[in-house]
Amino acid sequence: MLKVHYFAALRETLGSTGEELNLPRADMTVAQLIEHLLEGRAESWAILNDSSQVLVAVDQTIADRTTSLAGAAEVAFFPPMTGG
Amino acid sequence: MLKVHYFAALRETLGSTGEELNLPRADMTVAQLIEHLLEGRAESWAILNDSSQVLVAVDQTIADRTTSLAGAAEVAFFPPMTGG
Amino acid sequence: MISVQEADFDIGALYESLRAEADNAGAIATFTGLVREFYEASDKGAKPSVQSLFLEHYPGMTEKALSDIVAQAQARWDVLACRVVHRVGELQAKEQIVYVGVASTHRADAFAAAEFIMDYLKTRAPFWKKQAAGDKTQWIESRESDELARKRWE
Amino acid sequence: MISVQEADFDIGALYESLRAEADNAGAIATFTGLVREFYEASDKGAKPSVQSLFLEHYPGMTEKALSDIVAQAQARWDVLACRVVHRVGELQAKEQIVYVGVASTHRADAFAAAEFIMDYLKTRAPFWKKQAAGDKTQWIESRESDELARKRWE
Repeated sequence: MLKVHYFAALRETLGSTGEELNLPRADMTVAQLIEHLLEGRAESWAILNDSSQVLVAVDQTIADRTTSLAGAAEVAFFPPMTGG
Repeated sequence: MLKVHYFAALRETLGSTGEELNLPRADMTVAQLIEHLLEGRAESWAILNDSSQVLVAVDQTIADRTTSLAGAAEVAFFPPMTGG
Repeated sequence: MISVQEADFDIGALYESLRAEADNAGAIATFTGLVREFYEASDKGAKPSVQSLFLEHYPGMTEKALSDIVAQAQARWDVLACRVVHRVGELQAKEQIVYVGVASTHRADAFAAAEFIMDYLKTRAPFWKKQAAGDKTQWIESRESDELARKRWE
Repeated sequence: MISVQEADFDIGALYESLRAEADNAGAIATFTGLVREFYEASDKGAKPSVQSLFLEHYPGMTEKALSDIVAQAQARWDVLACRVVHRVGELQAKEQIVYVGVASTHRADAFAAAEFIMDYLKTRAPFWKKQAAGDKTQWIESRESDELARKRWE
């Protein structure tokens, strides 16, 4: 079971704070997870592919679209940070 | 009448906090003032010529050996600063 | 050493705790970030007054990201003691948002480590600001200048 | 804004006065210098414990030099408010010596102006330190690294 989180403006765009899902394969990459998430969903979800607008963290560490999800418990998608 | 000050380690080396004197000429440079001060004094005073060890300020502004003393009221000699 | 909290913080107390912890420190550099009344939009002419900011974060990852940033600073510079405090939730105009304090033997290390931590915090710690001005709310966009500020440390 | 004094200073009060003066500040960077217990000599192996420092200065020129340094910083960066406090006379180990605080719109300006002021203060303001360790007193020698730190702003 993989936990997926959406934060900030992206959370509002997608209308979801997150979801739990079983991956079809354990060794998927982030890019393959995105492809899986997009299936049958509204066009707005395609923003997950835009790495300039949507960053990704795997198990709370910044990752990229090629990062493997093997063994991962948690993935998060969010806009560039604006703290401080 | 020109006031001359000596500060910190230089004050201790020279054994003087300062002096007041009338310049032989009003338009002397700092180098000429030093030459004037050295006349008939102990060898230790020659340190005033060493611009790496002794800095000079004319009217409370950092100057150098070529600065003119025309109109100046105050000259100070001191080691490199070590505040902060 | 690192705190993510809703409550405000006390600059004097944070400074004294750095001073007490840092044996033989010669230098303490600090940074405090405040909510500006005229935010991003003001920089482009219009001046909507910012009443408040909402700071969203990613619980768990924020602390982890800040710890990683501090560890990087400790590896690069002489850091005798360090404090990072970041607030979350709703903040009013002029309130304090973030504090970074670094005690070091010499000033160059204290300044560099504090600025490094801020530059990484801005672009690598999962916080997001939404501003409220009048009846409008708006997510603040990331600044390219912040990413450039971070990159100069690479 | 600039003070040369024997008395100690209160970091919290200085910070709050910057915050009160600086309209719409987003960033406050501060620096505090402290008397290290193991001073110059410690850097070369021997470790005489420093009991105290005596800070001599050139009254009149100190204030003038500090004002000039602050004016240069204001000309180069967005400085909304600034405080410089430098103590003189006898100071014990671990006491505070110097404070620089700068409020600005953005953090890069606050950090740069504060570090600039410290680098110039170290090498261009007429203060001299004499340390007392055991029964020996010794004038502290200027560091070439301080002059290099100042020169990088030219």
